[in-house]
Amino acid sequence: MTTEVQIQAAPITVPPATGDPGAGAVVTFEGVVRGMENGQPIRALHYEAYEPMAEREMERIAGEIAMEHAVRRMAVIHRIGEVPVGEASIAVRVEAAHRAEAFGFLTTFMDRLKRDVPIWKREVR
Amino acid sequence: MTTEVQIQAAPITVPPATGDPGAGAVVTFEGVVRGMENGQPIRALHYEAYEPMAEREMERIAGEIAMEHAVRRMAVIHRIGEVPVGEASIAVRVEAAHRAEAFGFLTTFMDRLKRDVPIWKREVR
Amino acid sequence: MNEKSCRVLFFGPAREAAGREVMDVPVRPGLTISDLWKTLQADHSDLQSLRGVRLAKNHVYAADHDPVVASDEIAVIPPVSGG
Amino acid sequence: MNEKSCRVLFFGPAREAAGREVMDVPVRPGLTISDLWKTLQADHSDLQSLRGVRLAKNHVYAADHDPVVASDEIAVIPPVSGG
Repeated sequence: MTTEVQIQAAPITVPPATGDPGAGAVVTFEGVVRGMENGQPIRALHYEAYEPMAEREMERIAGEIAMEHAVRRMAVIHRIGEVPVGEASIAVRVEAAHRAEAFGFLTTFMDRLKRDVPIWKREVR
Repeated sequence: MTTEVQIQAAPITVPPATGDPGAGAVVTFEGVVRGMENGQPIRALHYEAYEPMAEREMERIAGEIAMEHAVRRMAVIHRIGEVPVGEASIAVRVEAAHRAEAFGFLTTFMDRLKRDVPIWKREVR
Repeated sequence: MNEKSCRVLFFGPAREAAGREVMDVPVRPGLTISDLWKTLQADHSDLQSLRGVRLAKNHVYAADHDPVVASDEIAVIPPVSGG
Repeated sequence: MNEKSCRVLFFGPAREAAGREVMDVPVRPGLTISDLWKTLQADHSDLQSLRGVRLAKNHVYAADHDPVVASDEIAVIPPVSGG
């Protein structure tokens, strides 16, 4: 598996798929900042990361999940700093032979990321 | 829920997300033609659709699944005719408040599509 | 299409088995989906070897007992393989 | 950083509780993650009210009994909320 992990302040652009002839399923998840948080309107979310550890954790988690859900390639971009409503705070793209592996990988990755990757958000009103 | 269903011979371009401030999760699935099918190399897959029924079935299935997995918007494009290796035969984009709904909708939609939507493929060697 | 006929469309492997894409079939009072399928199989014996065929009427999957009347569009739908 | 110290980083709510982003803490032979956390909580009582805090050592989550030596980078990690 190829793993690409990136933390950046710039807006996220999802890169095009690689056209790998072995990848029958390409699944992309984008987490977008919503206009309401806990029932209150917000203007943005501000994200802070412990960058070197966050990158390392994302790589470690991806490697662990790949043992159960075989994928060929994964790339994740997490944005930090202020992310306005309607823009993506995270994008994850997974390429796998079959869609079950891609979906399994991606849902598990997001669950683990939200538990273990040292990134914090706060609301900007 | 807004549903957009399209069957086309042209290559698929995944449209950008709408920026809906209520959609916290945008998930896109692309099904790509692989270079091997049943252990044999292929050049392309050729897809044929019973178009009016295929469109109607996709809309019906989407409506049914939305009763269990609430999503705000879904769009599906299925390509017909010859689709070369490495290109997408289908793209489905789902926008939902939360990722669990988007993933649940999308995996169920693909299962149902493969069972009920009148589209057929054959290998081109 | 004759006004006392329904139109039958064949797709995928069913088209090869029937040797055609479309045909008009006369209807009679009381004709059902099940009756029509038996007639088609009798006229095109290659259809008998197809497994998992469903029939649709006017773009909706039909049940065996559904009536078939003139001008209905019937489709012979072998197992699908989209996606 | 003093050569007999480890560096401690505070993130998210832990930074507010500690009133700082970083501090150097002297190490002694046999010091563990658990010992260090008790010292930090004694010095900054607001840290005591944080729930679900984990400590990392050199970018990896650490166990209570893991040793802390000079020049280690320790991070105080309250519950995360990325994604």
